[in-house]
Amino acid sequence: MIDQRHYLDFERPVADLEARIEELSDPLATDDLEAPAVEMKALRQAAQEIRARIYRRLDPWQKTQVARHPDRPHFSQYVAGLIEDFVELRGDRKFADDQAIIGGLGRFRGQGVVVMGHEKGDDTASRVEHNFGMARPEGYRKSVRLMDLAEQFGLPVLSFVDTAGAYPGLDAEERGQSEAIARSTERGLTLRTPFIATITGEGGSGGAIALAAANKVLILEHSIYSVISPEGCASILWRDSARAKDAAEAMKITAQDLLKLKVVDRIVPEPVGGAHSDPAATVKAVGDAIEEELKALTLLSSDQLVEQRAARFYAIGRAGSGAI
Amino acid sequence: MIDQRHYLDFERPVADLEARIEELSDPLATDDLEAPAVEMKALRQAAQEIRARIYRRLDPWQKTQVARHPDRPHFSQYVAGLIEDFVELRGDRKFADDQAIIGGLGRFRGQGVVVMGHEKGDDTASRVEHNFGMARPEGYRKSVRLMDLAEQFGLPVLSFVDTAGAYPGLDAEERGQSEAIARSTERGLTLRTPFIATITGEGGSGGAIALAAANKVLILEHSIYSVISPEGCASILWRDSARAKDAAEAMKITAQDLLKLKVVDRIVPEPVGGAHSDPAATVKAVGDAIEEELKALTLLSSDQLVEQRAARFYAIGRAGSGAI
Amino acid sequence: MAEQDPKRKLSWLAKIAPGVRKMVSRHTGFAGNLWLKDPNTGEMVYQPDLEQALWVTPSGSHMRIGPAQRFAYTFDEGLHERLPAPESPDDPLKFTDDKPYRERLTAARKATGANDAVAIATGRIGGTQTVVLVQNFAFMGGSLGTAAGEGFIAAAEAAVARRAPLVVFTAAGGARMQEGALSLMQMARTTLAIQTLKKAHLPYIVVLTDPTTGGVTASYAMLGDIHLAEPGALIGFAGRRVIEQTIRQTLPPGFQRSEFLLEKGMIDKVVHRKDLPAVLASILGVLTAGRATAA
Amino acid sequence: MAEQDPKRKLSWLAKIAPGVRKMVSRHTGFAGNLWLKDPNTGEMVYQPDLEQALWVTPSGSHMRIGPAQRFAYTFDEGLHERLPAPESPDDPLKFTDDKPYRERLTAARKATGANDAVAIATGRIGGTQTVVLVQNFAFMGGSLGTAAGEGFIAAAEAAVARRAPLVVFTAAGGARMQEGALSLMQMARTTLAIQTLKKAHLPYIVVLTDPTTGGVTASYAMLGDIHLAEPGALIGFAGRRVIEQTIRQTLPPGFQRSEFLLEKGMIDKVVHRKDLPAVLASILGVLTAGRATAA
Ligand SMILES: [Zn+2]
Ligand SMILES: [Zn+2]
Repeated sequence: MIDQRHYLDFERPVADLEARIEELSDPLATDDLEAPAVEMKALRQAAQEIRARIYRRLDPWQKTQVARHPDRPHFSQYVAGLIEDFVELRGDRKFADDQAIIGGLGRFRGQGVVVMGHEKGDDTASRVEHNFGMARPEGYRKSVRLMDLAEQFGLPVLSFVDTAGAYPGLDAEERGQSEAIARSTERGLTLRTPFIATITGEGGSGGAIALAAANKVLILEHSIYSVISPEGCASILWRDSARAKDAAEAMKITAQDLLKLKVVDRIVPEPVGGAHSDPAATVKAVGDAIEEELKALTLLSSDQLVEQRAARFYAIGRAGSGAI
Repeated sequence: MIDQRHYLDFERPVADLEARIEELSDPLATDDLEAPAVEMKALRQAAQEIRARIYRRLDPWQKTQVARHPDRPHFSQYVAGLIEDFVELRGDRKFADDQAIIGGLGRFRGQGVVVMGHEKGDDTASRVEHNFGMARPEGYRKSVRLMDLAEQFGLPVLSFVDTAGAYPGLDAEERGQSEAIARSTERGLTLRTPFIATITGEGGSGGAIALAAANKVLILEHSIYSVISPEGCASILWRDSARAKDAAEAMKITAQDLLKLKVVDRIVPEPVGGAHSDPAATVKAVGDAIEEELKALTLLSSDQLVEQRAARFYAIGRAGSGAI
Repeated sequence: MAEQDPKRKLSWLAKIAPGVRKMVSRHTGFAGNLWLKDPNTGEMVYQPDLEQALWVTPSGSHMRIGPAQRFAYTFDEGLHERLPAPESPDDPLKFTDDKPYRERLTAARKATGANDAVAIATGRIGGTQTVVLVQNFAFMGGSLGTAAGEGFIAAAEAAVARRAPLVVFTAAGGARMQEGALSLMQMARTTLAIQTLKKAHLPYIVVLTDPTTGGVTASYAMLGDIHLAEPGALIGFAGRRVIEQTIRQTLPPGFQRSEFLLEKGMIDKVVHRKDLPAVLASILGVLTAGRATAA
Repeated sequence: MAEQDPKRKLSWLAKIAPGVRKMVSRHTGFAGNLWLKDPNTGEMVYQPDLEQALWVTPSGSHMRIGPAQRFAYTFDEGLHERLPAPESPDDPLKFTDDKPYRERLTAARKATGANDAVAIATGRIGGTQTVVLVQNFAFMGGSLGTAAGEGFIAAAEAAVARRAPLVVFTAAGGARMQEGALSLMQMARTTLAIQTLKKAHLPYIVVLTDPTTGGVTASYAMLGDIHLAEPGALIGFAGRRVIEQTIRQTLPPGFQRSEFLLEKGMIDKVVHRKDLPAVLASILGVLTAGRATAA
């Protein structure tokens, strides 16, 4: 992973340093075996410090880039790391199986669960297969089916949100993209079992909330959640998508802003350098946070779960709710 | 209607007589105004008697032809004759609106109801529009939606069954014809409001039962209800679809046989000469029968309705249920 | 299929006429140009004629109308009582693009005389006591912010309190970007409000009008027990340009219009504006006469 | 995506081996030809090898198997107890085509040693006490008559009584024409039986095997909480010939096969016969561990 890593623009200082480290670690490039060892240690430490400094003060647009980083752990990695006995369940029972949203049954730390989430894919072939995580109506109808199943068998639902948005295609419109999103949101809100959503990358618009109408909404430190992409917002408000940075700032899309607005309930810290710099640690941290939240929700009755969820969403942005 | 009527093969004696009557009623063909009047009366009486005699002893294959008669009243005529304030409701909210099944809201003799049924169409254009009453998955998903609506608002469901069967097309298979039929049958069986189905023409296979999993199943005197068409059965069992007459007899598809088997609960008599000879009287007779049955069902609670429906179907063909 | 008794139609016209007449007389005081362009044909139409025709042009184009007209056209004899929308925080994000959001709000309020994009009223439709919510496209494109979300919730609460159906006339470009994720949250919040109607077995009817797109379509606009639409209304999730960029194809004519959605199974009936009160009356009459009780 | 722990898979193979071995030894007493044709490739396969391979040919063709093999392969260590199907009237219509139905029934009973097309057993799958129903294609094409319908109802009742899941292996050409409308009624009767499982929150899992068509597909085969299918199974409502006559086109390759239905969203997973017990075990383990209670 690290050796093939994609550097983001603002990671340039780290990239330069790490290039130098690589140069020095090439045994053909030097005959002095002592000096580099000392230098390397210092360089590595410097790189780590610079990275930490950069990541401590990412601006919203930089966070957007981190949230979209191709090496950021995807749904499949969360399943591999957190779910035992996973059995993928496919299809909407109406038209197709949409691999932009994957879901199934399994055990999360011993507890039977339904899991589902957007999958962006990891290489060209799988990105195409998963349509870059942009679901069609069939994806949202599958999520409704999975939530029905969860309710029927009393299983908690864990969702992982990572999408630029629902697929804006002709065919998706024809088959009722709006209706499918609306029904998926509705199903989440009416679910009589615990439901925890984690925004692991991009939480893009209706396509995201359709899997995030949950009792608890967690978010990774550098993830974003937004009503429209910064580029989309900029192109509407400034008629210039290049002003995405301004839009990202104005719209308050970062985990930190969203926690203040009570749109999310909990931030899961990322490793220094972002989730992509240590996927395994990220997956574990997400798992630990989910486990804690799930434990608390398991104490509630089905009625209480539905009430808690309603109260949670009603409180957002409400005058006197103390959120703003 | 009568003047453009289609005669069935076995109506030949009536056709001949009525042709003669028409000849005599042409003022240019005769100059004697007294004799024909007398003759006409006798001829008309004779025609009516022969028709009555023929219709009293229709064999199953003849009944099949009557059940399929193009002038037989269709769903739209039952709606026009029985439902006030009808508002058609369209669409499955997933893919399309299927006009092979029509449905909506209205008032039946003062009572708010959901009505739905197969529509075969009356002329070439409308037959194509309604796909000859052969529904695709969208039709059965619309019926599920209509039954959901009926339950949500406590409205009885009246269905009118008249189909050769579900549409056996490539696209229908692709979009889950089987699943759609199964769900529609299931929705009928679980409905918490009164549900009365009337087989008004052909009750063809799964495509029919999907709208007939009702508390009471009525059938018109010369209608049929069958697991497969006589032609289909003959081509499988005898490898000769021309033996449809034998298949029609062997399969016990007539209203009279089905009442004995308890597959249907009540036969609605047709006018002499069949429903197509007097559509208005037929529609009224069906309405009267439905009204009576509905009155009785309205006394049952929702639980009782579900239980009565289950008991009804469980009893069919069961050893010791007294049906056979 | 005979869906409307012609006598009924006549009596309905007679009924709503007073309301319409009131609207007409109120508007003819208007000082501006009395001739308007038909958006379909470019033909000039005399405004008093247009008002008499409920703002439907001779070519059948259903022009956008605001809450005042909608209430007048919808309720029996136009009679209704306005219900207040609750207070909600203005500009929660302190949002600014070229102009501060707060200034845009102030301008929209001045132009429309309303606090935000939704208006609520109650009255009778075909005799059935009903709560009606109207989205006003003239107020910042009808967009769904916290105020509109709170309005929707209030309308649902009013309906439940009165054991009355809720009819919503949608019209919106989508979410209100200036409220960021708070705008997105209205998709969930309005959906919750709808559940209170369902639980009480009260009808929730959506009438989609031009245009209804984005997050509004992907939430309460598609969750009705019954969906009606005015002819030719633009209804969809994604915008035309975004779709064309995605699929690199131009879109077929009629795409995302009411008639298209009818064919695609998303809408029950496309209804001419003049027939809406009668159709609503029939639907509400039947749905409220059933024996359903709260679960 | 790692779906199966390889260690688990191994332990499963070890587990079912005894059952398989029993089957093999029972069948090798068979006096006929020990070489069979692979229906895919035409290649000759040695029957004892085929039995060892659970009747899956080297080319991957999943050959039709009867209840005895299915029970042996599915239950932990092949251990199970057969449950009786209730009595039902033979030949209710006194049906005759070239041969009386009663004679056909007698012949099928002689050939299969069973009373009709369904067999029921109970045992453990991955430790979960489960009721399993198997349709036997060898008995009059697995067709759904009153006896099979009563068998399905009995299996559902047995599952409810034991608070156990029901797993159904479907295989049928469709309805049993010789029972006319009584056969059609089984679509509703089996659907009713499924409702008793739903009400008790007991899993109902369908495993579609070759072939599953007609009224069986259009009822209980498509009402599972989860649908699995063996590879390459023919699954559909209408028959190939009927469809081709209707649309006047030849059907695309793979049409109505398991993999096609997976793509079309009707099936959750296509599972090789050897993996079925492990997949069922995972599913049943999770579904029976939830906190659901009877409604
Ligand atoms: Zn991935
Ligand atoms: Zn007709």
